Amino acid sequence: MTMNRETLINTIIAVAFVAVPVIAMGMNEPFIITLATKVAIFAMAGVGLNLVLGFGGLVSFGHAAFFGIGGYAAGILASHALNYEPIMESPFLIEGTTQMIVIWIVALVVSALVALAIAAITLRTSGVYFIMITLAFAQMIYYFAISWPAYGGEDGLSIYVRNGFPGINTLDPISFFALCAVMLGIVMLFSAVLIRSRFGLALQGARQNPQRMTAVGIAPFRIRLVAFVISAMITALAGALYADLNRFVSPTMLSWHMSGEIMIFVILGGVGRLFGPLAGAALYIILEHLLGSVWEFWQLPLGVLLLIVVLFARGGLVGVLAGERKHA
Amino acid sequence: MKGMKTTIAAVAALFAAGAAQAEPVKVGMITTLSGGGAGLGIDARDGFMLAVKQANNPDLQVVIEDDQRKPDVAVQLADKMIQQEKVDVLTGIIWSNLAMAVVPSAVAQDKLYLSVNAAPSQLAGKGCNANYFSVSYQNDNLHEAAGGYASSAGYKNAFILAPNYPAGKDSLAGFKRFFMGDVAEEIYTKLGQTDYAAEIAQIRASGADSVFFFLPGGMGIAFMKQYAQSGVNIPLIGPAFSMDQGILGAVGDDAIGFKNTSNWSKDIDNATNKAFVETFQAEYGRLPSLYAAYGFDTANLLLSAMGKASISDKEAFRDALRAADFSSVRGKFVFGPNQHPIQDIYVREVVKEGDVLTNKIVGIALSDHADAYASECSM
Amino acid sequence: MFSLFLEQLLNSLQSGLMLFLMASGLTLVFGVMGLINLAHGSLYMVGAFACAAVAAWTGSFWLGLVASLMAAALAGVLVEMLIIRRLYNRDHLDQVLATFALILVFSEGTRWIFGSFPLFLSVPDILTGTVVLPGALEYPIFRLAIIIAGLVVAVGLFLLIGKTRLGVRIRAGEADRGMIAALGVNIDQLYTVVFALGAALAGLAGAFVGTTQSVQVGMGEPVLILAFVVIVIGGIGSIKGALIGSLLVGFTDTMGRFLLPHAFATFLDPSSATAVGSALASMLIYIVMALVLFLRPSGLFGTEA
Amino acid sequence: MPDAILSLSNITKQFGSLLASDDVTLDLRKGEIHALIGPNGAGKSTLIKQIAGEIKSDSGDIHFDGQKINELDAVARSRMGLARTFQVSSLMPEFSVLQNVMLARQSVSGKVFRFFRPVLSDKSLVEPAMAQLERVGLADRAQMRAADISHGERRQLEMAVALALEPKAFLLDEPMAGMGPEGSKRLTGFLDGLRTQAPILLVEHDMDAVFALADRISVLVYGRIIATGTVDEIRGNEDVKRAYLGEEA
Repeated sequence: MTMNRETLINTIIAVAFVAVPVIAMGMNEPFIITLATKVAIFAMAGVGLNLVLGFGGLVSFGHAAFFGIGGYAAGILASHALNYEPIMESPFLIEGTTQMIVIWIVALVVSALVALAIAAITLRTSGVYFIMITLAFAQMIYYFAISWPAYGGEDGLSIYVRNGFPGINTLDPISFFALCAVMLGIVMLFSAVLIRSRFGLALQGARQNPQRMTAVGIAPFRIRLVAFVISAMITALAGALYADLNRFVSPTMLSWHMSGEIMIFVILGGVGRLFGPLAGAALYIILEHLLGSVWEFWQLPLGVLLLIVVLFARGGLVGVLAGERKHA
Repeated sequence: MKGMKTTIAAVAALFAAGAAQAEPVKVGMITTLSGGGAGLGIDARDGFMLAVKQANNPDLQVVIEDDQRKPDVAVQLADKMIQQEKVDVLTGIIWSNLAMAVVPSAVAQDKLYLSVNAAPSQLAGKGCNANYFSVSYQNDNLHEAAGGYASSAGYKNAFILAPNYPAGKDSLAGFKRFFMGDVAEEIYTKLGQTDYAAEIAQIRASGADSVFFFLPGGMGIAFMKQYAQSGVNIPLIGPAFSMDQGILGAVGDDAIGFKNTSNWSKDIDNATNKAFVETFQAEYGRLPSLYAAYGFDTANLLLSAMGKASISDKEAFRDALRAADFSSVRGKFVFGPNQHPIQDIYVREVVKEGDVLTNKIVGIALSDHADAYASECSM
Repeated sequence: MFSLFLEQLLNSLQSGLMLFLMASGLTLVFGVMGLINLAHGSLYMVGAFACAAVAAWTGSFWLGLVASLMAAALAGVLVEMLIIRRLYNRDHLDQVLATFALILVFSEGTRWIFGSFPLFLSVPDILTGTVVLPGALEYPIFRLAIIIAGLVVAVGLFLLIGKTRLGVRIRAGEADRGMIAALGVNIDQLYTVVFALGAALAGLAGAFVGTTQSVQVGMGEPVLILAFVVIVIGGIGSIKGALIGSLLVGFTDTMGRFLLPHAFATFLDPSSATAVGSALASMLIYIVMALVLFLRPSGLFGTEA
Repeated sequence: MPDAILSLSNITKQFGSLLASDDVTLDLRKGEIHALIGPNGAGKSTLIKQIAGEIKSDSGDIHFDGQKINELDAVARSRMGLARTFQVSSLMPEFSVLQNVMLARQSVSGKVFRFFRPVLSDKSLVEPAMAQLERVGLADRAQMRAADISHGERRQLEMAVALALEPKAFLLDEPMAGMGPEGSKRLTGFLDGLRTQAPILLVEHDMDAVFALADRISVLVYGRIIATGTVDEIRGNEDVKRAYLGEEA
């Protein structure tokens, strides 16, 4: 029964998520579409984090690093393409690009490599130490981005025209929303498939009982390493889209606030729930939008609301609405 | 006094109403109203809105939003202003990194942008745009003036420091551009750093005869207090940002005597400025700051253009802005070819008037100063 | 050059001891209650604002200092009894979200009450000026006072934990939460007291630091991150670890800022040496932290989880 | 011993001043049940942990299946065919009973990094896992959460997981613990038939079960093996009586 109820809740969330921007387009309220796009992108970053945090039990406080890497992949490639300056001329020529697909591939590859290096070191620790060491790596990248002058430092980097995608006018808000929503759908589907696969079973097993995992001959470290890399890649993809939403990247995408925000979307929506990140991101952004236009000190009631959620709505939004979860 | 204020407002309203082209102008103000840097945005907003209120022009509508000092939020708000609110003019951004995120795309969409503060070099030189006007200054101006002042005051060997980010690097470059002496040492601090013991120790050991520093906001407060306690008495020079009205109260008496360069001060002697300082104080119960003055000038510049041209005729409206036919709190006000001001930059000294710390003009650092990038602008 | 080096060592010590005031409270609260408290920086801010407000009102820094202790402790007690108490049995994620929400409430609440402009708080007259230390080293009295105050608090804390009944209970709580209940200790009360103690230490740090820095909303966040770095390096729950971690971070940060640009200047031109050196200096404590955790995954004095 | 699958020689492990394993030498031969008994705190679990590779010995060698395994970690030893159960049930509480066993099958299949196919529709995992559940009598509990089944059933599930690994040797750490007389009896019968599949190193407190099952018994006291022999030999051993059974000679 409860599984059915969660499916129902998920359906309602999905329908509302698609319907709101379409209605907004009809009512000529393009900013609502921008907000919905933002929800889609942050939800995608959250889906990435949820993979390690919700299913793998690894609380990464450094996912802004990958969000930012994705963003900078878009920013750097586009700025080189727009200025007609190759990124590298020797030993072989690498040019910039304004094609989203190429940018995404670069974002995925670079974030995977960085995540592999970070995970190889951080996964030796656990608990709060893991939380803080992932933060430490994100902070290193953050300060590096601020101090490195080549790509704007703290000023960031503007992409004057949103990057292109074959067959779509990405400058049109609803088209860009559709692109982001489809990408989110793909990523969520992938995540749903993944957690039901052999790998997903092992990942969730490693969270519940690493001792048992070892005893049956599966090393939790390798499972977590791969999960961390996949998670980082998804978050980086979201970062590349976020750069295109804003047509701008800056080190704030790498800051610990951003890591915290992505984590809050996940917790708010429901840790380890497929639709948790989407519900959480939507709730947070709606609250921010509504409260922000009412009162100068809007973060005060926002804080109180978050407190109420965490104290009285255990399991996040989806958790409260769908009730206790049975096994995966 | 109250009668006087009402009269000014009434006259302004009458003038505005008479000359209005019946074409409403919608302004989107994106500024920082929450978090640690909110004081600056609030001042700019209050200065701007004071002028709007005094003009009482029904054709001028203002929408205000809080950017939280986050560039991504600022960009999204700009999208909202343009797509949904359909504003004609954007303004309000305090920080250079936020300006770089918003301005290029906004002016490309043929919106006017009037800067109340941030004016990064990129937008003054190659990236200049007919739709972009800086009412405040160009970022380097006050630092250049500090260099000029340090030279004319006879300093030969300066220790200079700024945070390690683009505006900090521009600042030290600006100072060196006009400073004739030697640089004893050049230090970049961490952005957001709050303890300067290590840097002050280096200043003490450097043998410099002057210290130039650019540390905006809380960083400047921390540096000033620690410097005063350190017993080092090499004279400090800096741009007005470190010693502005909103900050002085927090530094306290340690600030007295500090020389800083500014294009505005509350004792610039003209009627507009006097009225501005008085009405601002009456309205908000505090002295206006630099940012309030820029906000006030920006609104008045816009109102002057509205009186001359219709916003639907962009070219004419830009011409009207370029003419800068308004009464500035800075006295004379002229735009250069890249639409950045050419103006006098003063040397101010922090003094105590009664119980209140404030700045007093003690000289002129650079007269009719234009920025270094105008020649790169092809407009 | 030698006296400059000596001065930087003192500066390292001073910034380390200030950090210790923050970190000790954080590590106590984690060690005893297993709570990740992101709002610890807000208590630091409360201390600074209370000190500034009372000092401005009464004209006495010392009354302000007392007020900072009381205000932070009171805020700690309130927060613990109203909210934190419900979170001890939750997982870390709920604690992160709740204490993050508390940051928003504290920051905007403070701004609502005190406005958006930084407050004034200055060193008391008796501590202004400098003294000349051996080696012709001129050093600000106030920084010396902070070093002494930090040492006094550190010693006091070690005595409190090591020699008093409260200390016995705290140590028991760290070792085994079930045990203190079996000993008949009122756990609720103990937790409130420990939380208030941690809050008061943070408030005290806020008041001290507020005199040399800017008393403004958001001042607690950078310190919070540093304090977390410290307790993780030291090993969570260990007061000794917090002390060593604080000194290590203070030393690394101060000396890094001072020496790295000089080091790079030996093979780079001065301007880029400054830029590269400062960039690396700002990353240095995180590099040190990653290194420590790489070699000792539970920090220097931490016990295996 | 040519027919020994597992042999320990001169294993020593010290925790501070406590000597947990003191020069332990013992072996497990094909087809036998070798029981390891001793009073509480004698170091039985510590020894099992060293064999399983969860803690490292200070000195001595462990050979398994003709290979020296001192340097192999617990994962590698498990994959070589050493299956252990835990004194306190160590399961995946949120997984179903079936999933707990499937995880072990997944390990045996050697294919863990498969990202797409849903495990629950993977016959090559479900069928053998169900077969093991049937063997231990848990088939009707397959879809329940491991956290929701009874204590006795969890002990059975531990066995099913170990069986699913198709090991070359079992390390069973007090499998009867908390089972009750009925359950113990059933498990005794089950283990009796298991020795032909793979030999068992059995740590157990239930003397009835030990005497019923064991081909050989080793007695561990304060980390030392004081005697090894058949049931009758141990029954008659004066040292054992004195040191362990507490009877005066």
